Amino acid sequence: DNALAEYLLRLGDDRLVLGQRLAEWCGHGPILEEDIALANISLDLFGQAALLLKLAGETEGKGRDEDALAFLRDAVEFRNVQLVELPKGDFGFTIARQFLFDAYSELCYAELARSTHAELAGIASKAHKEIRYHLRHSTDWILKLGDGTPESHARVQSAFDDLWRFTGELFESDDVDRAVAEQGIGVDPSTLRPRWRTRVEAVLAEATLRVPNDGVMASGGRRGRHTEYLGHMLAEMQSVARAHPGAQW
Amino acid sequence: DNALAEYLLRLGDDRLVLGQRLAEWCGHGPILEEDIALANISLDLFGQAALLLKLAGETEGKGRDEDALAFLRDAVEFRNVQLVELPKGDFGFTIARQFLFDAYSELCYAELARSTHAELAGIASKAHKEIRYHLRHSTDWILKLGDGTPESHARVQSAFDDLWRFTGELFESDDVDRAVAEQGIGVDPSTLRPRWRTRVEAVLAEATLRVPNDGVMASGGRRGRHTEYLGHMLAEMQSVARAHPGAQW
Amino acid sequence: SARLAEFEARIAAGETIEPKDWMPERYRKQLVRMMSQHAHSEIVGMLPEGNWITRAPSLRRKMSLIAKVQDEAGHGLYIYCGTETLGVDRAELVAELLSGKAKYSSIFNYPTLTWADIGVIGWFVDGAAIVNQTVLAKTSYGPYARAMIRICKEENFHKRQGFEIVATLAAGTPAQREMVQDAVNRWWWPTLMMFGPSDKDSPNSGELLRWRVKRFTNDELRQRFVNLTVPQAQAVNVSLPDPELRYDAASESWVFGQIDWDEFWRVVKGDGPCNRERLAARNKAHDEGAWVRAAAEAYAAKRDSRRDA
Amino acid sequence: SARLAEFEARIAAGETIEPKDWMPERYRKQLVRMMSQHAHSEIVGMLPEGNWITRAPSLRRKMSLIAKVQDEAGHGLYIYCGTETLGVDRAELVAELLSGKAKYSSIFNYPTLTWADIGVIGWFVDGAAIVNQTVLAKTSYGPYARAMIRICKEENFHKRQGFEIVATLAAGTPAQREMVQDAVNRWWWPTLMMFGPSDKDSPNSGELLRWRVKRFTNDELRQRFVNLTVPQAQAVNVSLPDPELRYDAASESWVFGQIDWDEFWRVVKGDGPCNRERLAARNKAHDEGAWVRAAAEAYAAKRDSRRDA
Repeated sequence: DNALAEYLLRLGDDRLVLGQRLAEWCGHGPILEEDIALANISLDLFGQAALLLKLAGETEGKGRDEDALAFLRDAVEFRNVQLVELPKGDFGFTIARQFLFDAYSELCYAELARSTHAELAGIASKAHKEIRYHLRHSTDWILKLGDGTPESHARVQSAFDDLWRFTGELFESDDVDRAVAEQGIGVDPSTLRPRWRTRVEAVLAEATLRVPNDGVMASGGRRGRHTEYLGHMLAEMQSVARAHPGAQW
Repeated sequence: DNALAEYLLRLGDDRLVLGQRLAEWCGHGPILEEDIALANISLDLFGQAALLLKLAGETEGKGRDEDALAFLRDAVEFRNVQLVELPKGDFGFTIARQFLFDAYSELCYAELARSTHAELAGIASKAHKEIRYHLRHSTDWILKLGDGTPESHARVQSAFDDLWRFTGELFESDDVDRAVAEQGIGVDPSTLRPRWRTRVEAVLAEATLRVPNDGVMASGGRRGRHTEYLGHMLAEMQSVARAHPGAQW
Repeated sequence: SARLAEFEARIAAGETIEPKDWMPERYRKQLVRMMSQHAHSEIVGMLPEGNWITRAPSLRRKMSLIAKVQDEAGHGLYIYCGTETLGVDRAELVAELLSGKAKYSSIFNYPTLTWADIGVIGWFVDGAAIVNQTVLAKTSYGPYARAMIRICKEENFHKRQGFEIVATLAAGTPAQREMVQDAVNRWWWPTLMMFGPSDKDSPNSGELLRWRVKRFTNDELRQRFVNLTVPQAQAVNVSLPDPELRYDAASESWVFGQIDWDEFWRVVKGDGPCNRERLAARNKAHDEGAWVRAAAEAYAAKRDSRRDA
Repeated sequence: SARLAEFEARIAAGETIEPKDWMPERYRKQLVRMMSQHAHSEIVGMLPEGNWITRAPSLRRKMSLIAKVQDEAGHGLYIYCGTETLGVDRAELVAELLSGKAKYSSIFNYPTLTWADIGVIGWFVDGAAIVNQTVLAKTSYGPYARAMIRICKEENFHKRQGFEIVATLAAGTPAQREMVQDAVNRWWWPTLMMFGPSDKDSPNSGELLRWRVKRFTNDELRQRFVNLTVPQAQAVNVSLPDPELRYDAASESWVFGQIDWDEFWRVVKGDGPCNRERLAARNKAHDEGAWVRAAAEAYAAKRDSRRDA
């Protein structure tokens, strides 16, 4: 099933790429506790990505496993939203991005846990437990940074301002999304937007932050049209695997 | 001839890696004229590297051409000094590194132009003309930055302080160097040090800069023991070539 | 006025206008606008291609690409000098670029995503630039016309190199063929937009044509580019992403589909894929270079005062 | 004194000392020194391995590596808490690390240059740590001994994973085999140095042994590690870079060559390959995190004052 394979790639790639960005913090966090927390979240995301990409490969039926999909595709073959590929920035940027994604992902998994596709439902159900912890973690930090010092407020507000135009893509839906939604397998992302918006508005308000205006939204990741950042990230990520074609690790 | 192939690799790798670091400035220089100048120097270094690596591959006789040597070796197989692989830093760091290298390389090529190895002598003779321009360019900037503003003075002094411990490696000599020197093919780098030191001292004095103290010097590049920076640089540099084994470009 | 009539007569007679000559203020302004946009485009244009210098897959290609980007810097410098003949300072123009006030070619607000983009940019983007500039080389303002002649020569070389990269990929492995086709799909339409809005939406054109600042309309130049490029695409066996593309025997032209003008205006207005990143990159380079420029000035001042002493 | 005699008697009887117990100041200081060095080593040790997280060649290996580095952060945190039972604050210890005053294991001043280093570090470095820590798990200070039991369990897991990576590479392609042999060549001698100077140059050891802060000498532990590791190397067919290595039947031990103590002291004194880079990385993380820590404090203060209001 082409639409399902494509849909699973999108789910898997979002988490793979975001996991990689979070992993860049390892050993460089602002406090030891955050080194641990970000590594933990990154680990969960890679775990979800591995399961989703494995299923995508099986569904596609061309003999590609999760590693082939992660390490042997070029940037234009990736299907993640641009939001997750942006460089990690400062801690405020990383946390703001994480919060925006977690709030979306929590809603997404809650629906997918009821998928008619048993395997996907299983993955989503387990991932939903993980994402609830992630969302609590990022929400806590948005409150601390937004309502902390003037500097932290300014930094995290500026992060939201920069990130906002990348949020539209999370809720785009096309034929692929509608096809899997109609089959009861996937969720049409556009249906998640109102609840996401409500949640984000509530947290930002509590954090004394301003919700940025909706302007022209970035788009293209789902069709392989990425920012220039993704290619550099993949060059690094795939370097060892690419240097040794066919090797086992 | 094993020693000669190894010697040529060292010469070629120094220039390849430094060329790559300079190329990172392209489009990001402090003034347009410097974008042009650094690109020009980078281009010369890549040109020299290509000729030297080609000759290294032919001498080695295992069928590796300059591209195979540049794009299909791992960090531990590179033979450059660590000096050239350090990240580009600010403009002051780049220029200070360049000056230290140019002053060495000019002396090296002047000797190699008289090599009994006709092909190497030819490469060195042409490269010597290029390097004289490079050295003039970096010397000019050392004067401007050293004797410019307090900020520029502090920045370039700090660059020399950080770089100094990487200069020892330029003048190390081992069996390889001595073997090619005895045959009249290569130059024993240790013999260049006094002249290099005189030149560097003179320029730093004129630039109102202090020559750092000789402490414990970094070492290892000639034996493939590099800093962690080289691997990241190569991951990026080799990414496309590695992703398409056997392809023509 | 009499001066205007004389000016227009000289142009009609095919003479070039030189810096010391009288010219209408609107002519001067138009030229400053065009030349500075052109210079800015060269400078910003270094970024998308520069993005692949560190990853070029062979030493030969890496050197060609560095040389190309270096040429672009040189063109920028050369044209900025040209604007100085019209009494406008480079620093002033650069400040306008950095503040986001000045425009540059929208094509550079698209990202370079694979190595094939480097080939396709050379082929398409330099190809389109040549179509524009060959005409500008006969523009009425002497310094600009002469700059265009020199620049065009180099752009021709870049275009040939780009096409050679495309041809190599198109004859390469399946992955390389896919890569180049994908790049062609992404760059085709934005390249057609490089010629600017359709004539019916381009109000300036009448006067510019009369003064020979421009010599053909946007649509005429766009058609010329399409007619040149379609056979080249056929020669290397890549397809252009336009189902409506067809040869019209009557006009001896390739008829093409509808350009997405919404996208065009979105990118012009600052909401293209990379507008923010391009400006941010230029501003970062400028800001981080401030201490270097200050040092060079301070040193020059010290040297002068020592000389005078 | 009587208290000292009582203290030493308790230790001789195999009892553990707990935070509220009286202890000689020198004992307390030694423990703070050892525990903080251990904690610092865990923290700095995140860097060389963290250097390969972004490049791990499979998702499974990437996840294991992240989990390992995360465990190290956890160990660091856990041991810092242990030092607090001795009346020393974590912030104080971290400040000493950042200023370069505090020591940490020199092994982390060597660079990780290939993926194989990740396997070899797990095998050698965690292996050596286990030899040290298995003994420390019976150290006389209770909180440290208990921390060691828990940490040792995880280190054993890390060591197995490292050895598995090594075994996979050693059974892999020629390039993989070369890679792992090169890594073994680079890490073997620095790992032997992890056990500290030879007994004849290690003046502290007498008292530390009597107080059961240490329980074996450096040379005894080093020999134990060598005896454990040589057969493992043979099992995966990698050679250790020591031409003098030979089995001595009489002592049932592997006799090894001369350690380069000049290199050891050079690295200890700050001139190892990566000392500067490691400290710089920790300082950069700390400095860039200052505003985050300030925000967390300010927020907590606000929340408390709201609660009180």
